[in-house]
Amino acid sequence: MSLETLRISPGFESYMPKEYVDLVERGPYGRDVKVSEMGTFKEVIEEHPMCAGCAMTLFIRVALIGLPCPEHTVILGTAGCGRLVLSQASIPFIYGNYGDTNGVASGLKRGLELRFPNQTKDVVVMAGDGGLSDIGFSCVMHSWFRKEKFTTVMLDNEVYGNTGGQESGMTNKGMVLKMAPFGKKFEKMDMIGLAKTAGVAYIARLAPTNPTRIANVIRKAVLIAREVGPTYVQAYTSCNIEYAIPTPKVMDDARAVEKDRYGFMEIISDEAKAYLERIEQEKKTKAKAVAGSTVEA
Amino acid sequence: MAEGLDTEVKTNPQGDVITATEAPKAKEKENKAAKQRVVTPEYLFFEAPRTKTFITGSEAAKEAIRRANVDIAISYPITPQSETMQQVGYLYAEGYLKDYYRGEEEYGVMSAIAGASRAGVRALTATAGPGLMRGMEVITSWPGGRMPLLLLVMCRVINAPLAIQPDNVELSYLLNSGVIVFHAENQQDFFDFPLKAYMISEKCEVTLPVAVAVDGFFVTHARGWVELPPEDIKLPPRECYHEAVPMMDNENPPARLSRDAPIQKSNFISYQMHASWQQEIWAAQDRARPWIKKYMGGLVEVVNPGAETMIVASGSAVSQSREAVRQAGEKGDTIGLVKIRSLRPFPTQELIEACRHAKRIIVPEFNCIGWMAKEVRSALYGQTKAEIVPGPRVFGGMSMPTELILEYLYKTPNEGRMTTKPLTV
Amino acid sequence: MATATGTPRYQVLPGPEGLLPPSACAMGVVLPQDGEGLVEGVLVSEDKAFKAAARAMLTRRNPTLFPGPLVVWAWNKHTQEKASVVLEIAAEIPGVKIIPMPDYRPIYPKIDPEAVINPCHPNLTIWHNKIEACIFVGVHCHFANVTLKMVRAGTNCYTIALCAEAGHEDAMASVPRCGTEKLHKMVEALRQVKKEGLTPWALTPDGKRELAAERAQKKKQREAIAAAAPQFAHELVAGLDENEE
Amino acid sequence: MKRYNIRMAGIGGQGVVTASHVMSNGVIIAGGESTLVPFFGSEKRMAPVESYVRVAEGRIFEIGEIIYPNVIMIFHTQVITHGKSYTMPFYSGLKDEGVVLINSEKPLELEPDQARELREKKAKVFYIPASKLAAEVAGTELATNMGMVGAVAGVIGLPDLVSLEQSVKERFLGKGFVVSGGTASLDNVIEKKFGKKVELIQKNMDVITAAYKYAVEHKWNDLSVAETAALAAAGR
Repeated sequence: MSLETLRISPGFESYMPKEYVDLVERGPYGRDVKVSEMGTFKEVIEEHPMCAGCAMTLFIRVALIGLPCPEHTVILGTAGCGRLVLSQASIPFIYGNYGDTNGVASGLKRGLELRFPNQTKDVVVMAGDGGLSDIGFSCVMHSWFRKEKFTTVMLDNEVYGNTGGQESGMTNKGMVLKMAPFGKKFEKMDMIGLAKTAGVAYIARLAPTNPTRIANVIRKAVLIAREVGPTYVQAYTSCNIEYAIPTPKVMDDARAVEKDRYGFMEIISDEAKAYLERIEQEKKTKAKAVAGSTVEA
Repeated sequence: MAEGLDTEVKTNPQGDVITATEAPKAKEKENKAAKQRVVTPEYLFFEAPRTKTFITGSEAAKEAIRRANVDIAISYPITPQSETMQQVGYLYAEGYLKDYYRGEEEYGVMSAIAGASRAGVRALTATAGPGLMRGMEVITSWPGGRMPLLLLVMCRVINAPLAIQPDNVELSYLLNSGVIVFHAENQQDFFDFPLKAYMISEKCEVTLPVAVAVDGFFVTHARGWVELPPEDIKLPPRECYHEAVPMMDNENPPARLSRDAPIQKSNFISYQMHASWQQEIWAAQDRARPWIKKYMGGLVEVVNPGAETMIVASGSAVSQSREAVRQAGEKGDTIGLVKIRSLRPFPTQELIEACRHAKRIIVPEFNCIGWMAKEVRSALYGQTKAEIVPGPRVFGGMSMPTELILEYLYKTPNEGRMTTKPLTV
Repeated sequence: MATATGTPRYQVLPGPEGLLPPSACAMGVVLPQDGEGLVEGVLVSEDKAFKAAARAMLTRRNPTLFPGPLVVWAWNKHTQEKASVVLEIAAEIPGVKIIPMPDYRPIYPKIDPEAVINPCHPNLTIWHNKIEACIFVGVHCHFANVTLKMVRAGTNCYTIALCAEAGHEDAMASVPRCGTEKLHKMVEALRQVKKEGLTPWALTPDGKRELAAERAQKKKQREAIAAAAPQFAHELVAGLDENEE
Repeated sequence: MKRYNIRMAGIGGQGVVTASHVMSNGVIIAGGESTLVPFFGSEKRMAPVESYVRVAEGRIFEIGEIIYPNVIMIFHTQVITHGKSYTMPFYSGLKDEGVVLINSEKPLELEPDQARELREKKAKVFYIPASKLAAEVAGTELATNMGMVGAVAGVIGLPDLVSLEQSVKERFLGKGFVVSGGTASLDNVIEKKFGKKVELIQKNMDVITAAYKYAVEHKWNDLSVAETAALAAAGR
């Protein structure tokens, strides 16, 4: 919602619930908010029906703070737990059929580019490991090979959580879950490798152990997708219900998995790297110019 | 002869025009598409001068898209649809469309079209038989999303057994989807219906996807007379802020926006919402009726109303029936014909009117299950004393000879072999 | 198609009509043309429709305006003009409530029926505030129709839809193509009906008593919530300690 | 034919669905007919939960939610006070002279209109301190659901306490109940808490019996006094 639509009609201010007044007056729109400033601005997501202690919720909350331009962002979700949070956020959200995210995003991004040639519209897919690596696999891969310019974020809880704990393509081999009575037969799918093969411009894999890093990774992924090409962020977001992780131990588990196998990895194409540097440079010169002008004025 | 894509027109042995394999030169691109001017739908449909051409159904559809001010077209190749959509590709190359790509498969294609429609642009896709079935999960979700768009359906046998020949059984799956469905009879319809479909699809009180179906090969790959308005006029663009739902573009309220019916019943979502939402889709279909009358001359066309024997049909079964009516007329028998243009919304009232005097009604159709006969019977139940004969039928890609219709006009051929009167078939 | 000019086959009357009544459109009620209006399923002149709407808002209990996103969010100049006229309409109705429909998203964990009306569960707001007459304005047609059918099914509220587009068959009264100037006609109709000697509900003894009782009850509630707040937290903590190891 | 259509409403984590299993299976063990339909959104704690139990002497055919119940069980006052419920108002669809069993130590102050409508329906509203009984008898409010089962059995006179004990055993010793993912993981939490299963079953039965007696003593039962006496004797 560009800033024009985020104004309450004169005379109706007193009738609008506080939540909306706060959104207008103290929302993150139109300015760069940092993770360190959490608590000083009204976040786009506050109440949601996720399970207590869910790491996916933590990741999504911080990721939404990382969005460079929330007022011009549209998020696509699909079946799975993620949409329970995303559908409550104050950002336009599309929830179509299961596994259609990267198909819908392709059409949406192109349509928005046609209608708003001189206004960047960030399209961000946020879906589960099942939604992207299994049922949505064909749409994901082809959106990457076609170099569609939007960001794909995988909320990798390594299980079909919302349907009660079945094995997914991103579950580790040997893990006993529902629909895998003898343990999963094949390895965790290498979506990172497939993204590399498809020529994705920026690839990141991380666990939700460092909020600032989450926000930076999302910010880079969205910026690069504007100009260079598709970007992919894969985040380990544990399902404490289906993996029976006691709520207080969810972060310990995240750190353990990060150390053991998930790590923090970034693969960035030269073109993407150059683009990021150019943007940082432009920002600095602009900031200097502004600083310079205020000195003279 | 329509102005071909390049000067020298190549034809296959049967004399059908072979469409060019590579995109036309760039220079043609600037002048023609850019010079196109927007006119009112009424002018384009009824007032613009028309020139007669003899072109295939695929070309007729392409000519419609040339004048439909379409923003984006996405499709996956399938016979007999590819003839049309590759020519739409040339329109894109000539600058008539703003974006175009070949999708990964029909589920992805129909999803991308949903994304484009939600973004507020005018979107086109097309498919056939097995392709329609593969995209069905998405197609049946379009109406609920209130997504105006055009789906061309070049009808073809649904596997198995596989055949690329025309068959209309696939249309029965669309009847319960909530999509508005028109069934074109011939090349002229396949030019007119798509243009009018866009205008109806984007009316605020309708805001629904429209499918224009036509029989593959019989119409798409054969040539027929098509009266075309000039190439330099086109429909007004889509006005997406005057539709039943907000756009997903961050430029219209509300800020907190998700257009999709919430997931499940809870204390803040009533189950009645899902029910009311579905009722609204079928109400939106009914609201298309006055526009179908205004733009398409009505949900049906009736020949010889008042006749005692009426043929009710849609698609190219109507063409076969027109010949049967002509031949019966020569023998002094006045036979009536009801051509159904709109399968959804279904012309119940119009059918009751047209068959008021009928004593015998036959329903020729190209599919094995006889879905048109079922529709006609349920529409006329309690409204007529006429015998409604569920046939003649051919399917699996077979053609229906006029002689078969003529036989059915007077008595059902296999009745002679029946010891007792047959129940409904 | 039999138009509903004469006595309609199906009368669109206030409910509660039942568990899942049919849509008015499915029962043959058709949309009005520009210059016409719909009153209880019957096509009438626009003025008659405005008059019927005015009478309902001035005689029935707890009249309420439900401004939607296209009125409460000032997204273009046209909307701001419309928003001011909507306030003029409200000013003509004594005892009127204004409850916005800021957006269409499901409101987790619970809808506050005094603060908003939401298309996912509109009857919560109408039952809670005992609203028997309301005007929907600036709501996208799809969400207005979804809401109007549910309201007719589950409540006795007389619904009025002033629509910028084609109008709504499921409302008891509806006028299409309602731009700013037509909204002014609604203001005029309210003034006219009052001039003809009708005492608005809020100024009748019943109305006054009920509104006073409601104000008192709300005051009591606010005080109760303030007092009970800590106890509420306590009850939650003691309630479900399934994390206990 | 005597028929009871019971709508149970509570919030996630209270064991509403487990209560419906114990109740329904108890009726079958006692020789009656019963079916149950658990209904909940995605399995989330604190989210509203509803479960529908049909009890009859003869075969039960219909399925789905119960829209016009003659018995309503409210497991948590928030279902009423905070609208944490699928069905608003909480007594929506209640048949005349129906029973409303609410887990609360003292009567709730209902809205004037709601109180009037309940009176017009001649509804029998009973307040059972199930959570208090559970805390006192089993040492944890997690057994609230067992209290509600005992109370409703006391009200409608079905099933008897012996059948209920067998049903509790089958539920917790596992005679093949298919439970959803979420409920399964909740079981391990409870088991750890009670160490041996036997203690768990005994505590549950104590709560059921206490609530059952509470209902009988308050003459909430739907049967003639004679039948109640026989049942009480059978139920120890």
